[in-house]
Amino acid sequence: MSGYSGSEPLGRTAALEGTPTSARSQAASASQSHRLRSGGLIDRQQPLQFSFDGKVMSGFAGDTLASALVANGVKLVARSFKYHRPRGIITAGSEEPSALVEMRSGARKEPNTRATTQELYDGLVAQSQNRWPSLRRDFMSINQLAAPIFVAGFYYKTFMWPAKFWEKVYEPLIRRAAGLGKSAELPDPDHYDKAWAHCDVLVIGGGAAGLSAALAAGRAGSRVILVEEDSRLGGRLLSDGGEIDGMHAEEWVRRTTDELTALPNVRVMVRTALFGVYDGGVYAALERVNDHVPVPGPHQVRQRVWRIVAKRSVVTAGAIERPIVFPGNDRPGVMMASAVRTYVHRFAAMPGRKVALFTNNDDGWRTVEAIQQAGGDIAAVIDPRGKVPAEYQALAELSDLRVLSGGVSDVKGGVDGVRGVVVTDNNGRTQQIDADCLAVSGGWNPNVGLSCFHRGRPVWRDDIAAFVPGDSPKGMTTAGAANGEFSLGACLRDGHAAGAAAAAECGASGNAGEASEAGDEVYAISPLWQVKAKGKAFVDFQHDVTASDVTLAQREGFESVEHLKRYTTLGMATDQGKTSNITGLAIMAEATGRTIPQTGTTIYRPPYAPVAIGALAGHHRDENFHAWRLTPSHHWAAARGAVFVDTGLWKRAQWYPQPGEKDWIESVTREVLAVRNGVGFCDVSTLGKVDVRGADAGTFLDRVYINAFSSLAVGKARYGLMLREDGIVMDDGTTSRIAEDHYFLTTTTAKAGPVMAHLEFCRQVLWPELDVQLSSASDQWAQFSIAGPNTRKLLQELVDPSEDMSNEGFPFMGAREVKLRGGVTARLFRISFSGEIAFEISVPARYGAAMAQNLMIAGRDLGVTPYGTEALGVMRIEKGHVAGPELNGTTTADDLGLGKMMSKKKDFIGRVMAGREALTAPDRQVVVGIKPLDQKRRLRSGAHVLPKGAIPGPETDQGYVTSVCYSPMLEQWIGLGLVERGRERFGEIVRIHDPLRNEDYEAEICNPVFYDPEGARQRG
Amino acid sequence: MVDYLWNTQSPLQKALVPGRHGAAGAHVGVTLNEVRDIVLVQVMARRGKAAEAAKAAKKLFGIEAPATPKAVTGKAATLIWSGPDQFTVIAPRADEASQLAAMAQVFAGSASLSDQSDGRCLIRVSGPRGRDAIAKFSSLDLHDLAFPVGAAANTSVDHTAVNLWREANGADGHPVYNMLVFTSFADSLWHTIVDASLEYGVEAASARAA
Amino acid sequence: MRIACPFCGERENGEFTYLGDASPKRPNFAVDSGESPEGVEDAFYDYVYLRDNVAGYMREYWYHGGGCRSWLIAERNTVTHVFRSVTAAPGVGAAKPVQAGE
Amino acid sequence: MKYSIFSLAKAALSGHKGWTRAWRDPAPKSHYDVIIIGGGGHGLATAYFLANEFGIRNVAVLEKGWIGSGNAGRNTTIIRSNYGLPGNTGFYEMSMKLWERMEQDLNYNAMVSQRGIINLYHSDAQRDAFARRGNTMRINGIDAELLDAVQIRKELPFLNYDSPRFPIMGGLMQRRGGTARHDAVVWGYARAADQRGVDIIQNCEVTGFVRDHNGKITGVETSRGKISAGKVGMAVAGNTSRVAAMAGMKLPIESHVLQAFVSEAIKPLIPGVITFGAGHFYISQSDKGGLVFGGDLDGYNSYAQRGNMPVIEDVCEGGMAVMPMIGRVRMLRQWGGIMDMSMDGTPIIDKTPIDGLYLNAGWCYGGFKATPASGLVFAHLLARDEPHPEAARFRLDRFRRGAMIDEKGQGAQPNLH
Repeated sequence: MSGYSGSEPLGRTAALEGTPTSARSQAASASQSHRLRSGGLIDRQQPLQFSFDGKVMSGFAGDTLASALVANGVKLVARSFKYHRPRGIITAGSEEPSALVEMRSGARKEPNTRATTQELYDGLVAQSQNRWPSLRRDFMSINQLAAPIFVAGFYYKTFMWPAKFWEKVYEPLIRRAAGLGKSAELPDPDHYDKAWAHCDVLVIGGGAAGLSAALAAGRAGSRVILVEEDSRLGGRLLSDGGEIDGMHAEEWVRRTTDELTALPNVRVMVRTALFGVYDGGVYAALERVNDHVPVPGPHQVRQRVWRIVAKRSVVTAGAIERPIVFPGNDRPGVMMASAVRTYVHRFAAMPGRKVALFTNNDDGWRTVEAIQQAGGDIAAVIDPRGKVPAEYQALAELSDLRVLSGGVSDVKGGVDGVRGVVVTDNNGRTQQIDADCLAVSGGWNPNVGLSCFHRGRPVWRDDIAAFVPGDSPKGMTTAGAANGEFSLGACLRDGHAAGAAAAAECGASGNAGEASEAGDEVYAISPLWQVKAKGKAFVDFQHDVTASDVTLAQREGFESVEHLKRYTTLGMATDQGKTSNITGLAIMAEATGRTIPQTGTTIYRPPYAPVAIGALAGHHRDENFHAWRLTPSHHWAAARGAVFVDTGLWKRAQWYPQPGEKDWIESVTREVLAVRNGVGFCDVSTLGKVDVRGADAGTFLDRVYINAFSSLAVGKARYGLMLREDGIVMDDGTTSRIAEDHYFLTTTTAKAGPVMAHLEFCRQVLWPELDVQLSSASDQWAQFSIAGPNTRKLLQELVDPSEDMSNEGFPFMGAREVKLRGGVTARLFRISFSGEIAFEISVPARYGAAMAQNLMIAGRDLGVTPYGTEALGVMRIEKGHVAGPELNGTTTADDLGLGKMMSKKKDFIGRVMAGREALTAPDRQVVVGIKPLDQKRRLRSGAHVLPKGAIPGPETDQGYVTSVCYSPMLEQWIGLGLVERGRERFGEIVRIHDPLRNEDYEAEICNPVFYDPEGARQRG
Repeated sequence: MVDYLWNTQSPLQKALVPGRHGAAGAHVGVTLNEVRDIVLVQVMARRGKAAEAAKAAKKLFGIEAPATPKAVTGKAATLIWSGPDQFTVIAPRADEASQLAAMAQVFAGSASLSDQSDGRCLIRVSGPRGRDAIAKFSSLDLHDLAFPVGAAANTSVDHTAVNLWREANGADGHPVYNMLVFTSFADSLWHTIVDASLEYGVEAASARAA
Repeated sequence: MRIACPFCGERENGEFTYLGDASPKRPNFAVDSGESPEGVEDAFYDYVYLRDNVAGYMREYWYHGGGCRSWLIAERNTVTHVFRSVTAAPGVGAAKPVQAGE
Repeated sequence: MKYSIFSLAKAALSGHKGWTRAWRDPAPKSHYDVIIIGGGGHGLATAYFLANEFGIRNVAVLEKGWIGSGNAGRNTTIIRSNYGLPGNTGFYEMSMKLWERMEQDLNYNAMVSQRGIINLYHSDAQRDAFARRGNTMRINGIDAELLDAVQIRKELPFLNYDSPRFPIMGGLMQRRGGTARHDAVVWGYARAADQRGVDIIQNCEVTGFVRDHNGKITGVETSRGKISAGKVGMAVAGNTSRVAAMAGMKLPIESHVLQAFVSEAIKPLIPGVITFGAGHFYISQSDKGGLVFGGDLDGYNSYAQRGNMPVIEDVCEGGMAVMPMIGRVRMLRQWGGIMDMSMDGTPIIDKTPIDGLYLNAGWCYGGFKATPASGLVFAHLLARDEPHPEAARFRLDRFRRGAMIDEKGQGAQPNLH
């Protein structure tokens, strides 16, 4: 197309900038057929190359992808969701419903990016999406032939026969056809992080009202944050110009920006879109740190999510111009009037040479001036109101403007855009007007979304035929166009007042100064939602929802706006209906004979604009998914080649493989045998440790444990079991008495946190009269379990010779401080999980690595062996000690065979509820031992227990295997299980049924204590 | 008979790599220090004995124990509020046994003490961009007005409890923040702090408390 | 959501753990007091399981475990999430309550 | 009008002017044999089964807003029957069987899609718990497979198998699990119930109960006047306590908010439903192309139907841990539903101590998948005055007796279930 080559005498007479000089930028300009020769907020000294669908084009720094495409005369940029109709650029902002492209490639491929918000950079690569094989020739557009069938909700009415076909045939087809862009299929290589910011006043949106609000609040002395989603401040001022305080709007923006950035108490954040409003004044915003460059630099993030805590917020997010529904309103080249002005004025790019304007309000008329100033022609102005607004009469006469009173009833053209506009005037006569661009304005919708995120309902205002904010979230006010104030003067005053008030409410006492001044242009509108004529007229451009879909939904009873939305998918596309919701409900209101406020809006939901999932995860990825915890001997164990596992947050050594061992079972078996026949040690520092102090510490523990602790002698340890208040076992562990008023309590690794919170609850809420102080000592101590017949020998090496380590001097369940050789004092507890003579020894964490080293030295001649959690697990199963799999949150003390521990003499947490009938029923599943009859057979956890020979079914399912191991002592696989009436069934042969793993075999139920049932070894 | 050596090991043994990391350039944005060899004792007033405990603190350290989230420095120790009727005493480790004994004696009857010298790791964050780095992992408002020198807070980082307080500005005139983190979490949180600081340029080091 | 801890000031709710309704009181129960086991079980059943679950202001327990480790009692509106008050549990710190129990 | 491709084509000729209301908009009658409070999936399904299975057609469903406006319209559309405890296993499998014939029963395409659901495991302990559950399923005749990482990789190659923290070791797969179009389920039951004579009355809020001198409930007060009834059934999950309070009842239930999220529509990426085992994250992809995902409860009592930031972050962290290629896909919408959290994580379907009042509640976040079975067993209870065998364990008195059905073993703390 001819377009605007540099030679043609076009371009604003009063150019804002000088003409380009460098050769490269001249070449660039030449290729940009629709670029004005001068003007615009672009840097012609910085030409940028980019490609769209493989075609290389150029633009300038300051362009968006959309403005660059406009400048290059590109009209067709996308295909619609359902009918694959050709679509162009409709808006110039984040409300864009149509111009979605696939950005970048490979692992950085990014679907559904709005060309209207993507800043241009050198080397930008974009593709159109949802078309095959090409954008111009899209095979899927045959869908349009089936359009008569593809009405709203059609799929609910068909695809039902034959039933099997849904998954096999229909759905795969539908799925393939649906969706828009393609997501990357490789891990996102970019980094993200999140940060916190705090302020008194958060100003959301940096247009006239926002700048005015931020300035007032800033001058008053409050802490202000101003966020703007665009790459620069100014909002509509960058597109519509105007005069403020006697200066050009762009100059005012420049000065205001300078003053704001100079204020130490004001923080200005551009490229930062506010997307959520949460409780307690927490706001969420996305900063696009590096989306305007090809790849983030070293140590740089791509995007950053901000959580902004603000005492007050002022929403100055402006308004969104709304389309009018008429046949062909989706043709490439049909554009919102405000967008046309933005491309012409801000980007010096002409959407068309002959522009027709269709408006039902005065504001749309600004477009006439904008186009004429840029040297374009106004083909005609179509205004259903039938008369030229007073402000524009002079202009209309001067340029003897063709003004038609009526509406657009069709748009002629093809994939390359608009060629003509058919107008039906108010007397029903139709005529066609030659035009290559149609600018449309149906009026403005204040941006009420943010103010409705707490489910507040907006309020209808007849004078502007639009909704304005109703009851906003606590601490939020709205000003300017977002508040329905459409004149520049009013925006400045309203913003200033809101900013000053918010600052004052935060206690700022400074002088907010005076509001800047500008004219109060008239905004008159007579609502026009739809021009009824033959042909597809679109309400939701992205989801292809037409006016007739809305009326069909009404006929079928989907009259509630929420039903309308869900039945037609109106407003559910990636723009969340920013340009379609209000229009859709207006058409529904007319169809049902209700008013628009009666019809109401759907619920506004965050995020205001879509947010990358990677940004919301931030730094918490891969190894940083969650924090991790290391034991004091971690690095020592790592150096010995231990195999670690993440359990909860802890990294724990599972076993220490040795050269030549073929699998973990071999390593673990070696470790177990080393302990049973000699001595070994294991880092058990992960156990929760709590110092319980105070005069009433004993009484306190009597109430939290089912057994007594006030009776425990100083220097002794005791195994304790605690219940939840509902009578189910919560946790277990040994607790020892260090002094009259000091107990040292241990918990399982998994429950350390919850138990501490529970103990504090008991102390602070249930029994505040008790003198008890609690402190977590979990990280203070490196704790090792030393076990095996040679334990005493090893310890005699390590402890000071003055310590009596004999069976009498340090009896079973003894607990006291001992001096170690080399001058360190340790806490020593004679308790056994393994069933061998065993001690747990604690030293301050700083000595953890040294302790592991010294245990190796002390036990060198005894063949001391470090062992991991697997060997620990094997030995506890051999001894029938319960652990996590048995303490599963549904078992009682009696289920675990510990019922006898329950004191009859006192109240304790869980005592009463534990007595309920179903928790004391004789047929409960209780802990037993399980041995496969075939000694070669590997027993597996999760296998179920049935009576011998029983047919599997709910009524024969009597329990399951909870924990298993290969027992080196019994030389076969053994396990613990929870089995109905188990304790009465020792010796019974049962069926082990494991259909998941195709295993079925017989086993014997036995005493859970497989090894040394008399417990002679641990006492010896 | 061999004699046993009891070398101590820092929880940052592997994590802390001394020197410069992250963004190159003339200026270091964030300075990170591990402060080693401290004595750390949690002091919890006994039931109904808050006043006595405060008196005892005054006697031993010559200052009022903090009753609100603050850090106060007295004779040979800094007292950091760590909860209602409790505070943490932190001092450079000299003669540890007698340091602990002195406290045990003074607070006998009025407070329970819990030695946490090995339970916590002290990390100091300073430099011109220190506050910006902290803003990435802490939800606290560290603005001068909200968190002046001497302010303290018990808070969470990466879902784990941290005591954070601000001491006098550094020689460079920038704020200095101290973070007490649980020993077992130190390796993890150190990485978090470094990651948050890389874009500003980091200088990492380790030193004895003084 | 932000919670104003009476000791630490306003903090992110991530620092707190929620327990629930603070209205039910744990029955004081003395062994061998002659109370019918049935009656005692009924009382505990009510305490452990039954909730008013009000839509509106509710007294509830929050634990500032990621902060000063105090158990707090908040009045919060379950419809708007607005807090009316946050106070300390009776046995916070070294406080000596006038009467025993909750 | 019967729905089919033919009726659709026929209607197309007349520009679809011929379609009539999918369900009538009747004024409330003065009396019904049964009144169901709550026009969600469960209430409408109950009405459908009352009319279809038990021949009780003088039934009204009272909905305070628009039907499906509660959790039926704000869930993540997952259907499955992979439960492990007696009581749940049989009930949810009965529901799955009803899903499998729903469209033919209702003559409505609810897009029931059995693309499979897999629960990933990342530790031996988790594998053992899944093995126990999977075997329970198999013993009850339900399909279940325990897959190792190699097998899963063949089907879901894009997952992050080698995560440095919680690598994927395997998963429990139920191939008959999947999703259904939640709104369509509501509309399908509404249309089918309406065709069988049930009155569906929208914008009709129950404000109180009418009782006779014996205290028996004989009707309800509503925003559209008093309506008498032989029996009144509550199916108002999320608001159960509020309605029960009108009858002076206190229940073992708390209301909690559960958030859900959907991404922008993208081309097919994920075949079925995937749940991450080392964090709070599960995900599927809708036929429209949006990734539908969710996580844990916000954790405090709430009636607000909206959530807060920490859970959004937690969920997305889980997403990036298990499938880091969705990093650049954008979250489009977030919303919250009010879960009727019972004290053991399991529903309550029973007569109440009050004569004439019947309870269907405590669905926690399992309500959607239960919709058809819940309707059938509640209809059974209302029609026969005795529990359906498959719901015999969902009694109200189980808490007092100590017969909780606690799949997660968390006890009487709803926010942990």
